[in-house]
Amino acid sequence: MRARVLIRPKAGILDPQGQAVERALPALGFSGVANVHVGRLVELDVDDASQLPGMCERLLANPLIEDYEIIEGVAAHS
Amino acid sequence: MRARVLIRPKAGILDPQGQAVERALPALGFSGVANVHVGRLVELDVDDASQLPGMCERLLANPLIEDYEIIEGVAAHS
Amino acid sequence: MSAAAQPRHRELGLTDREYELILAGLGREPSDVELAMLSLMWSEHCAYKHSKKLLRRLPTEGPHVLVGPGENAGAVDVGDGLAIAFKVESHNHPSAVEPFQGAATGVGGILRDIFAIGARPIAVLDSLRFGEVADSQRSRYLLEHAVAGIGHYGNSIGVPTVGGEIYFEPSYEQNCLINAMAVGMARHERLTSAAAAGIGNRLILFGALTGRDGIGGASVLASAELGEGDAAKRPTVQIGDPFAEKKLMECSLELLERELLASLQDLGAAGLTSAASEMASKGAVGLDLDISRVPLREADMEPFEIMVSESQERMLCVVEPDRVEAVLAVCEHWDILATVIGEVTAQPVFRILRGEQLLGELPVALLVDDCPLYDLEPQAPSAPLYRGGDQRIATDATPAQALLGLLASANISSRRAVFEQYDPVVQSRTVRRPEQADAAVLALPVLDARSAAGSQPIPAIAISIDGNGRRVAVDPRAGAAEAVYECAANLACTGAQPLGLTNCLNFGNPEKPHVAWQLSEAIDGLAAACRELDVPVVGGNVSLYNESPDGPILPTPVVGMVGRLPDARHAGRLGFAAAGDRIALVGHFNPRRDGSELAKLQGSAPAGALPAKDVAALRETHRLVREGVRSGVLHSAHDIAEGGIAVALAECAIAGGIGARVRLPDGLDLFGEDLGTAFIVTGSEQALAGMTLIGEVGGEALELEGVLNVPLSELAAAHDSGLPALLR
Amino acid sequence: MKFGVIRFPGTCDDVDAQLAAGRVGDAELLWHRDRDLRGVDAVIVPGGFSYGDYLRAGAIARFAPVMSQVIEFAHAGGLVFGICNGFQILCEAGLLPGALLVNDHLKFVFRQVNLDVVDADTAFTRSCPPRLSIPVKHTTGRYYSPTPVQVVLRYSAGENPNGSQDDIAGVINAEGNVFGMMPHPEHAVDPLTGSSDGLRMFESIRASVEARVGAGA
Ligand SMILES: Nc1ncnc2c1ncn2[C@@H]1O[C@H](COP(=O)(O)OP(=O)(O)O)[C@@H](O)[C@H]1O
Ligand SMILES: [Mg+2]
Repeated sequence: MRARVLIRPKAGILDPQGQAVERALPALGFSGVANVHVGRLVELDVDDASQLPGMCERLLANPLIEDYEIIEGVAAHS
Repeated sequence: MRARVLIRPKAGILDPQGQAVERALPALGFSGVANVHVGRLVELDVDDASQLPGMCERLLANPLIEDYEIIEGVAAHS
Repeated sequence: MSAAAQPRHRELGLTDREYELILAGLGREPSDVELAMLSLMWSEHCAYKHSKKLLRRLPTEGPHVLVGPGENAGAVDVGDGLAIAFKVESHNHPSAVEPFQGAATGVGGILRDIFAIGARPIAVLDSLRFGEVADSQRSRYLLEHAVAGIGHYGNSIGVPTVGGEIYFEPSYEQNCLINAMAVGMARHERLTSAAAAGIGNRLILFGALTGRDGIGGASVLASAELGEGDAAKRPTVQIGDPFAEKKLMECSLELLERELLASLQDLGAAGLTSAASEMASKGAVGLDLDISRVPLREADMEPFEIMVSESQERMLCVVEPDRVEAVLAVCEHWDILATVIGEVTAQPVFRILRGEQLLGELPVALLVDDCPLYDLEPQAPSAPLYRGGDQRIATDATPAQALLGLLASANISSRRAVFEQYDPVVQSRTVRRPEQADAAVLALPVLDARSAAGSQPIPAIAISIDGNGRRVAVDPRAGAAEAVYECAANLACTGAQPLGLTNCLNFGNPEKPHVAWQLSEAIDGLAAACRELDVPVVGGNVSLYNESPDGPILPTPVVGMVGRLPDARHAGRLGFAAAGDRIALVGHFNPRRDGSELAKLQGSAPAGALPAKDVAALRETHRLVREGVRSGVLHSAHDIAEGGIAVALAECAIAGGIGARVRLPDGLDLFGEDLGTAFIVTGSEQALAGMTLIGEVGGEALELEGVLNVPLSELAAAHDSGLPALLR
Repeated sequence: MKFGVIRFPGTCDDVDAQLAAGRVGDAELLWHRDRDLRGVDAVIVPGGFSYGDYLRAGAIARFAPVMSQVIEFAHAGGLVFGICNGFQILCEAGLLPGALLVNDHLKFVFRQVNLDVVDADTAFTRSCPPRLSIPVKHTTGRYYSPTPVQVVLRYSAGENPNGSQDDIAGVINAEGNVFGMMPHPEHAVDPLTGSSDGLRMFESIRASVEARVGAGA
């Protein structure tokens, strides 16, 4: 099964990347953008989806500073 | 509206981050994982969602090396 | 124990007696904000309550000292109107929790101390301690992430990381040490004090927004009210943003260059509370601070959170009212948020306001000076602190096997895998980078076409950082002194004369008598060695309570030393220079196996004391090497440190890419150690007249006559692959 | 001649580039908000971490006001030299083909490397010997291009520090006036700090500018 993990900075944690993007966008003529956060995307094939939370806790995310969200069964991107 | 942009390395381009994750997982006792890719996640509030493709093309992704996927109207994460 | 089970002041780390002193000093109960502020200012970290009395034993004066302990960093005179500011600081506990961000913000914090006193940071060094990497996945993880964090911050901000040291010992398994040293340069007149001055002057906060970062102990003030769903209100890990600090640094230096500031201070531990109260204390003034003006990252922060937040990349300055506009304009140029948040007042009272509302009103002295200082109760332990480790080299190994084993061992192998992750050359002054010499060497004047063409000397500084906890554990007094000798020896190898040192005292819980004894002995050892070598202490840091359920860490004083050499063109190198050069052993060398690396790797517990030093001989040896390097008659110089003379010779050969043939004096222990006392030097036969000649440079192997003969390639392979193999 | 060295917030090697260029000509810093290049004869986009390298190295810097001037200058045939972060920015800006990806080993690397000058017939390498010793220092230096490019510098055999395609260390545009490289020639201009091979590149630029002036271009 193809799964997708979204990893984002925990609420309240400084997100300098998100800030940098938010400040850059208006200069490019894009307005009305707020609350930008930059995180990581991990996509993978897993045989046993029940392993995903463990993988996130132990490797994919840093639970101290990041939240993660698991999306199971996404369409494969070649 | 809250939107989400998923950015992933284009197929065929070496993705050492994905490989590193793929190599690390078995050592942690997770098996049956393949085809791991690591990309970026950008989440933002936009007033005008029609601006999203432009933002992706011009700033958020580099179309030479990355594919992107826009997901509009996701639930807000505080 | 739940938050409600004991009085709040205890939850905040204050003893009952301390709390009584606070009540007496205040004449009333403190408010929440006041209690949070007091508990932090009276913490070990800010008040040095268990170390301050001992630190008074360190010599702090000398002809070159411009700024001694007490300011954000110390500074020494290097001539030509230039000052070098430097300091080492620990970030051990945050790094044990989150090594990447902990180490990164450690670098960010020490850099702010340097530019807070008006100096442009020109170098970073790091001193790291982890558990035994060969056995510990966790130690590998911590090492990898801490190194990445240091590199991330230093590389991104454009300050070269020019040196450092790493040791692995089991006692650091749960409590790693991450110490970072920063060095800066300024013209004398640019050195700036943190003392607030000028009644009516404005207090400006500039830099990053204030969030809930690292609120730590004080968060118990909120925890009583925090429900399950309030995760967002919990304190968070400090995240470093080197990009923000790069702008902050340039902005601060420009503000000083334009003479717009009356004083400048960085925000570190205890955030606004400590920065502002120390500015007030130093200036013998008061402050009014309006927290409603502090720009926040999260809207719903409590007043106490604002006052103790440890959000990174922020500075405070005091500015005359008619210069405020100019200051804000400079900040705007650098894209730095700056806000007037308060004012200097005559009464030495720190008032916390929210708009018109008075939230707290504390005498500055109560915050800064009145925390009681404790006498320790040192008691020598009955059992040795260090009891030996696992055997990794056979006790019947041949000399060649022992040498190769040492070269590949965790503590001696090449640090290339680490230092290749650091940029050592940015700013264009690095004359000696890692593995080229025993100390980093940085040219002081700008190097340009004129300096390259001219024959004018190019003054330079050399920097070294050192401290071997295992040897301090064997003998705290002698071991701490050895750290000073070894730093000075490293400087001598580049031709530099020590000007001053900084130190970081990493110890366990000082309330335990045997830890108190280690601390007291180590400080005495440092103090004695400083006096012997005429090197004053200009600053430092103390990190206590480095403990885990397995007990305290090895006592680990880390010494960072800065010296001057007259001409960068004659900076020394450690590698053998040319075939045919003669090799000499200089120094009153008294090597012993006890406490040595080989003893450790052979699993034997050290017995007795470290070798006694002949200090007069040591001074004379250092002088001889320094002068020889400066004049150019010595072609290479390397001090004999961990692993003894065999390892030192191998290191000279590997670094020079050329072998040697050596005949050692009879009875000399190949692997015994006596740090800081002796050197391997090379030069022509006349240049080495009067020294003990032991061999000649040349060939493709290191041959110790009658003892071993190992091809250079094999030595280099062991040395280079040691750490990567352990990290795999 | 006069070099202009662009300084973005987060640029680190700006003063180094200015000092290096200053050994062969005049050199001044240009601020990212500047809207004119002050008559410089060649532009250097130096190394560092412009805008923190957040999002993607060079992605934000390419939109700085001064970059529209640089792009115009390049289109008019002016010499533009991108070093490390500058190379990343020029790729992002479309002035050079390809892109820089994170190193294959995922870490920052500092190393003194040897480079083969595979094209000495460019405005940036005409004074170079066939081999140069110059340091690299980057996390995002793996060059990639889906289409053929004009290669000027390659890492010498066995020395590729980042996994770049075909050992590519530096490329030039089809017109021959925009050049980018990952290694740092500005950190190899004085034997005292390790090597002076990089100075040849600055000398090449001066020679090229002088030749153009001489030719009345
Ligand atoms: N071990 C030490 N030796 C000498 N001076 C020390 C030592 N530890 C701390 N100091 C001095 O005490 C002062 C306070 O230190 P610290 O609280 O770490 O400063 P900051 O808050 O600026 O980081 C500094 O001037 C520092 O140099
Ligand atoms: Mg400070």
